[in-house]
Amino acid sequence: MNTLIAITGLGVLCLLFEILNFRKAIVPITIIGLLAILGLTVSEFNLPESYYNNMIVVSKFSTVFSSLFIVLTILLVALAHDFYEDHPTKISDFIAIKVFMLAGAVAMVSFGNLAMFFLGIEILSISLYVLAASNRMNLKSNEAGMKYFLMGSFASGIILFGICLIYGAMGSFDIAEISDWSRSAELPIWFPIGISLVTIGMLFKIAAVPFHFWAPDVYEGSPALTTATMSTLVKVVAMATLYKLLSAMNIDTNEYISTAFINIIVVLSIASMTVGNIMALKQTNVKRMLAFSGISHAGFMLMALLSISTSAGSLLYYASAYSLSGIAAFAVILYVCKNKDNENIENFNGLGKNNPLMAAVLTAALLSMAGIPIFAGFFAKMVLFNQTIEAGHLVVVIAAVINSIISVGYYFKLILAMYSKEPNEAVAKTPFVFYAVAVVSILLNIVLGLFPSAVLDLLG
Amino acid sequence: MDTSLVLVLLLAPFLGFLFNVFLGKKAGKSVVGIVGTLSVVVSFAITLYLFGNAGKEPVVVNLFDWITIERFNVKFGFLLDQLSILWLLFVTGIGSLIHLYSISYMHDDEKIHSFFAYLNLFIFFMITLVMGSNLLMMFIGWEGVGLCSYLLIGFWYKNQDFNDAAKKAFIMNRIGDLGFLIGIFIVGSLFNTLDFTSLKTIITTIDDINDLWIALAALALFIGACGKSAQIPLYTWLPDAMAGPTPVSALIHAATMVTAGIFMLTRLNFLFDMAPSVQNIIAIVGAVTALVAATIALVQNDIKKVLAYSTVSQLGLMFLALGFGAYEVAVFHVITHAFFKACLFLGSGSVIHGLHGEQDMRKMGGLKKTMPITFITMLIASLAIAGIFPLAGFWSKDEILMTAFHHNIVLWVIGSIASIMTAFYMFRLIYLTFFNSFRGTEEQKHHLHESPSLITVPLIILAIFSFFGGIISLPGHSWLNEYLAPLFSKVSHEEHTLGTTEYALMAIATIGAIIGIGIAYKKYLKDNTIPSEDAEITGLSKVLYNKYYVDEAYDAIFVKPVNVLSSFFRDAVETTLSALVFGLGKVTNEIALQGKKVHNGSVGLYLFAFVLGVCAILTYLFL
Amino acid sequence: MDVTHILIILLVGALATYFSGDKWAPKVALLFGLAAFAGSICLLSQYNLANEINYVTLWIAKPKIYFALHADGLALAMLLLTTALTPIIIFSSFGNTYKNSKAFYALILFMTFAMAGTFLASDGILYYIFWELSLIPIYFIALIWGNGDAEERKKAVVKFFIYTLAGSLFMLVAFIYLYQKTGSFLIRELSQTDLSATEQFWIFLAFFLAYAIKIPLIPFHTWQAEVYQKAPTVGTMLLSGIMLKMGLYSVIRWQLPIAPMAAKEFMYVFIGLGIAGVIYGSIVALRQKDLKKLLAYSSLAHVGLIAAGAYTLTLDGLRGAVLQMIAHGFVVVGLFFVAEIIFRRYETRAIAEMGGIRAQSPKFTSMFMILVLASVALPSTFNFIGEFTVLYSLSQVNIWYAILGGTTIILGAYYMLKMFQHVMLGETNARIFADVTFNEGLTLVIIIAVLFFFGLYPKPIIDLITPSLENILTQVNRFN
Amino acid sequence: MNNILNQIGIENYIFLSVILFCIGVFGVLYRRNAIIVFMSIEIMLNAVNLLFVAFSTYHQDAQGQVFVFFSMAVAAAEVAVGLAILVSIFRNMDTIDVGNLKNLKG
Amino acid sequence: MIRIPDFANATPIQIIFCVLAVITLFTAFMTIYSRKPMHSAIYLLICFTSITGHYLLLNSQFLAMVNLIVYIGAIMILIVFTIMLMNLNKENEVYKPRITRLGAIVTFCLMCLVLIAMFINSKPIVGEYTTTGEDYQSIKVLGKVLLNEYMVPFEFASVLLLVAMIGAVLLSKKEKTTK
Repeated sequence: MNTLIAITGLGVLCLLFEILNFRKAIVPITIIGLLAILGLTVSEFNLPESYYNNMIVVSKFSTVFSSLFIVLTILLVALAHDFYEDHPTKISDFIAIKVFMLAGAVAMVSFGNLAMFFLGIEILSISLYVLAASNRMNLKSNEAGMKYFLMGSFASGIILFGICLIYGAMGSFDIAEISDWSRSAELPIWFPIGISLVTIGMLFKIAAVPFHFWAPDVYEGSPALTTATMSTLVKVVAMATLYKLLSAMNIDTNEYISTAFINIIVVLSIASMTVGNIMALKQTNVKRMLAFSGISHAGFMLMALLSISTSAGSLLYYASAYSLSGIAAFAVILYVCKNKDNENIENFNGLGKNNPLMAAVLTAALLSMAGIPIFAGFFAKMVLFNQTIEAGHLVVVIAAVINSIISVGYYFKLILAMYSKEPNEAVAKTPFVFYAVAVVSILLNIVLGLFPSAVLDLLG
Repeated sequence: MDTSLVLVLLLAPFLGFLFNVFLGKKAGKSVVGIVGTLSVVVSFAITLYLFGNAGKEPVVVNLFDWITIERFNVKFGFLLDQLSILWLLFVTGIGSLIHLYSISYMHDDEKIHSFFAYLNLFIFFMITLVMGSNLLMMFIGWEGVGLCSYLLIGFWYKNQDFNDAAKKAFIMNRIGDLGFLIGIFIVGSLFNTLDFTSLKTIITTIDDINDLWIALAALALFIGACGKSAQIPLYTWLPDAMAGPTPVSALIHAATMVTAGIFMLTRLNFLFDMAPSVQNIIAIVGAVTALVAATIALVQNDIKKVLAYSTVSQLGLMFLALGFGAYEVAVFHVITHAFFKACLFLGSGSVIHGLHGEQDMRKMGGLKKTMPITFITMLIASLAIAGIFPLAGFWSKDEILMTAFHHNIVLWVIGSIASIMTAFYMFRLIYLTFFNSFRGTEEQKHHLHESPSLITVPLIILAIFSFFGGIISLPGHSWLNEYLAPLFSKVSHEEHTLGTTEYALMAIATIGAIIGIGIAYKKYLKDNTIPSEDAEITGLSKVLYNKYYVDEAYDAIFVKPVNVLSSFFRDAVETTLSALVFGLGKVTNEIALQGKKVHNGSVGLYLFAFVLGVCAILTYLFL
Repeated sequence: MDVTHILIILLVGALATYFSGDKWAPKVALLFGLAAFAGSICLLSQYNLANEINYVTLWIAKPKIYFALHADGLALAMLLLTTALTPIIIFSSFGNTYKNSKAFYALILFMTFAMAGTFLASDGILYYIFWELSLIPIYFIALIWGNGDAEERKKAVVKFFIYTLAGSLFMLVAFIYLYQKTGSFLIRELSQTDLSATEQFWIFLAFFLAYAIKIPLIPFHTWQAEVYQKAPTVGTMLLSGIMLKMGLYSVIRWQLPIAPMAAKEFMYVFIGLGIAGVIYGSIVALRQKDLKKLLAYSSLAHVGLIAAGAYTLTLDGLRGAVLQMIAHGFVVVGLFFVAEIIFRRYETRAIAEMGGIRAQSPKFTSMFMILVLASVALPSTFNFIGEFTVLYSLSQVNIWYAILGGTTIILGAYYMLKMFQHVMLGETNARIFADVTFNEGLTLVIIIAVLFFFGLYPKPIIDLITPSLENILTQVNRFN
Repeated sequence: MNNILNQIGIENYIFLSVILFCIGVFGVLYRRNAIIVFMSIEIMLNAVNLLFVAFSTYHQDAQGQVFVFFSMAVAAAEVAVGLAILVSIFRNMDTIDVGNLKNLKG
Repeated sequence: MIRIPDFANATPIQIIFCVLAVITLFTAFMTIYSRKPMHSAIYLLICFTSITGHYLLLNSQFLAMVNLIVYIGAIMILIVFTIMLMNLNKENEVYKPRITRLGAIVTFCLMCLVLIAMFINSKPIVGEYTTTGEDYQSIKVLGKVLLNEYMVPFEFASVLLLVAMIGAVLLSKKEKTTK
């Protein structure tokens, strides 16, 4: 709860700074503030409590995921300063929106009431619509914003419908009550339908097949930093929320749909992985490629839902590994494509010579995503595989394995470009923050890889 | 004492090898020759000492465990018994002579140090082969001499034909070696040891013998022997091996290495005695080889080729004897053959040396005046090989034929024909080379001279041995048989009492030889026929001249198909396999390309997919 | 001397090399390579006292993954092979200059680190991690410092990477499945499990895919020749000298003890594949135009034989396989180095452009000849010991295997001698061929010395590996 | 107080909102004019709101109606942002035809 | 089971419901079907009003008023302004290709079918609807619920609106390029 209040306060503070003309200080102060909030959040780790009539429930799950979101936001905000240096008057708005978005994200993982959940997801979505379209003179950005908005509000409608049906069945929005009642046998069919619709809405947010179509277009069109946000923070938030929702609704014990539901997850998981990976193979735009890669990772993360009662830790781990490597990758992409009008792979030619450190970071990030040890991505996959096999879904794991193989194909396309092509231009100066963010996030990733227990065991 | 003696015996040539390899170039040509020769002479001396002081009991020297197999160990050890000492005697003895000969023969070659290095290495490996205490030790030497043979055949490596010949020799040998190895495997698994002495004990005492496997082992080992001793079907390398310097032909391809097969069979006589069926095969192969090689030798014009085929033929005779279990007879012929064949080769070397490399007999003639010593020694050797009484060859060959006569008349006939042919082609060689007038160029004629004494001395020594060599095993009173007796598990065949049959056989053999010589005399001396040019050869002689087209047949049956297969694998299979793997990638890429069309940027389509997805999920879940 | 120290030395070495700058990198790398070798020797002496060296500490609690290193004789032998070859390989590259050499040598040491880890690891996941880790450096070595057309090279290298990764991922699945069954990744436990025949079959197959690609066995070998050709020689040496052995070692260490029933039931198939590799590899090698490709195919033939030996499930087969692994490691490094020496002088790997070198460089010729002979397993070289033992074990299973596998000594001689003839012999080449330099000569002499020493006296290695192999065999036979 | 649902039945409300919702969906699919698409989405949201109120009556519970407030707030926010995006697209492209948004694809 | 309305004995409330429902659906459909955006807007207006009627029918007067104010007063005005500002009231919309439209109709039918069938398929709600008799939807009660129990979401909604506001400003604000 304190986290949420503090974050909102920080967002308002950002807006105030603009008025007070503290423009230069916004990014540092926000980062410091977020660090403080991170401390606050972590301190709540062992103090599960619910606030305000169960509106906000602070649990281990919520604090841990909130911390992850805060870390990601810190990194994203750090990147913002240089990214928006051409938009000095708007930087406060951007930062504020990001901070509010974080508030929405935190609300989404710590909601105790579907109202909070809905508002959280809407704050997140609306912020993203704005951020996607924020480069308003750019047609692509406009188009991305529009597409995202149209499809996003459509999905919101579906989520809302789902919530409505759940309410119809339960007469309450309180998660704890719903959770209790969901175990009883005499439930109107509205309840499972409602869950399904909410799930579908969330699947849209995490860009699972067949609700993934928006992702590549929006990722490609949005400003790169927004893409970074979407592909890391937002995806992870949506996934965590979906996990929390489904586990709260006792989806695994619902006698009406559990088996069928699991089947659906299996199919969607496999489909997402496959479509994502195969489509990524022939992309020339790096952001678009990462969008498809993100779709496939969504498929991987869906595997966590197959053993929902035990997989919180592994989901957290996967999410951290994926998002950290994503941020590292995007830091490099931002650096490389800073003054270019597109993000095509050719821009990465010869990076290995021009800037070996950045190239190494990007390589490590991609290797982590591909699931090569010793990076965290490997353990993430391994733990998920372990749990999924334990749950008896060997098919999914085999599909996942085949997909991991395919994925190497496009991750290595980028690596190949960096190391085996001649650079087409002279070395550009790298802003310090890009280095810092890239290195910090990849180091975090590697540390996670070396000490997976540190994160895996947080959620039992 | 024994151990160190054995080691000195073994390592002396090896030290010579090392010296020649590392210091040879600096040391100068004469030093190289002397060191090379001395190292072998040292071995010879030790062998003589051992020969003189050897008791009845074999000496075994085990150095250390070499290869460990689950059920037995193979020791790195040496065995000195009558057989190995006997073999060592003529290996190091003839080896010394040929080294001596080479000093002069190879004097003009700039790589004389490597030549001596290889020769020394060869002796080293030959000693290993002979002294090895088990099959694998023998195999070291076995492959080692093959290697040296390869190196020496291809000594003039700038000529790729020579290199081809060397390669061919090595590979043909290796085919045999595979057989040898298989034999070793079977023996090992049957008896859990590869050690000769233990094998002998086990085999002679064992009761329930698995006949089939013993026969297979014997057969496999015999294939090994075929490779090394140039028997059908693996004999084609030996004539080609004449590409090497002549001393090499004398040492390796006539006197020593090619007899390794006979050595091995004799060494394992107890095993072969258990496999009569294989013995039959050996006898038949030997006889056929003797005949086929002799027929080919009839029409060859290259002086060394004639000798080479003669060697194959003689080896065939030895195998004929082995096939009948008459090991000591075969050994006897090995020894006499070593003398006269070495003498013949060295003589031919002397001729070639005199003619500056000319080997075609059609371009020789009338050399007996300019090269009298060469002529006389070669004549003696030829008489010996032709089996004229009382030269060494007469006794040994006669014994073989006598054994054959007692076992199988057909094979005796074949053997006899082969030996008549031997007489013919040897004297064809003598007449064409030494009689009549010189047919070479004026240039050559001008330079004709007798070879220096370093060449003639070994010739003379060998001629003497060719003459008197027979005394070691005279019918009725055979020193050799007695000497070798401890080796053989059973008295394989009783001493031939010299009855009428025996005398009649001797007479037939001698008459046959004289007939052969007579025909040659008629044709080449009296009629002064000169073999026609290659292109003009027709009919049967053409087939013979082209060695029954066996090389061509092998080429067509084995070499070409393998090469074609290789090209096929390389160009078709490899690319297909590769394409298959890449194909998976291509297919995925193609799917991706099609998928790109689906993601066509239309919000409408995206929403369609969305809604259809919703419908599908809800339908599946609730309907 | 703790078993971890070797890994630490190598890892620190990699870092130190990277930070020592381009000029000093080769020397620093060599130093650390030698240090690791010395460390392995220390370990060996320790092993002789204690008979077992273990290092176990819990790494990840759930799922239970240990940082478990275990050095028995077999692992030690492979470790020694790795740490002995690495300095040789590094030293052999002193004649070349690589751009950005600090990264190059750092990657070599890192790869050695990963490979050493693979040989030592006794926890499935740890093993898998090292296994995968070793792929990355070789990928970059081949990609960045490789030769030939960049596009072709990229294709080959990526194919290699994806292909090998593809195989090993199934191995990971198999490990996880095993973990579900046994609750442990430790080989100690895994090799005691009682799986049903079907389970064993699938697990065996999953492992097999990984190993068959890595080793490689036909028909999974298509990456090999191209990568060998395209990689820089150092990379090729690492690949063929050590990395292939990872696959073979893993067969013995992991695959057979975990799924012995399947191994027994389908023994014939796998031996058959190995022997098919022998014949196929030899025949393909015959008509290769590129020296490195030819050596690659010869390698295919040799490892086929080794694999066949390992799959016989007899002590002799396993022992022969291990001996041959070590022998082949040395000889193949030597042969690739020979190719490199020629390349340094003639700038070509096409056999057709060579020939007539012998007259110009007698020392080089002799050493090359010896390597060729070792490669064709001439008795008294180390390779003979291995090949003989393997063939013997094959003959115990079925004499036909020995005969078919034995064709290697014929075909091997054929293609090697043919190659030697066309590369070295013939009319003296018009281009000047300088004889080997001291460094080159020293490298080759060391290799040759090793080959001869163990060829005549293999007892130390045999004694070292036999107890471990017997141990593995008891595990393999636990179902009988 | 009489529960009005006794006369109408919750099912009918459900069907009404479902059909209304589907009409909204149909509109989104059918039209290319962005404004109309917005309106369709509004119809969808309203359909849900209606259902919320119906359920609220069904449960005799105020929470459903409270939720409608939030839903309205969300709708308002969405429309605001959506129209802002629409305006900027119109400025750049001079059209609000959703079908023309095809720069991003593949 | 769907209850077929008994038109003969229909209570006034039922009639009102039916009429309202028909109006709602028709105007909603016309909103989509009209070619001119302005017509659509007007139809939408009527649709919303009819929904307000539903609210009244369900006796939630406060919500009815809010609906009227927010949707008709705010959202619709916004939309109409946009249409007029941008002069979009033209019939120049290119229809989607016939196949798409057909697809849309099919999808529409399919979705209706699926959803309705789903609800029909389920267990019917049996028995009387409970009536607690308590007041649950007067302004007083709603205000209490909203500001006591739902205080946090209420405040959080302000964040939402704030974000929307910033966003709208951000998207339309002219940029000062000078730093």
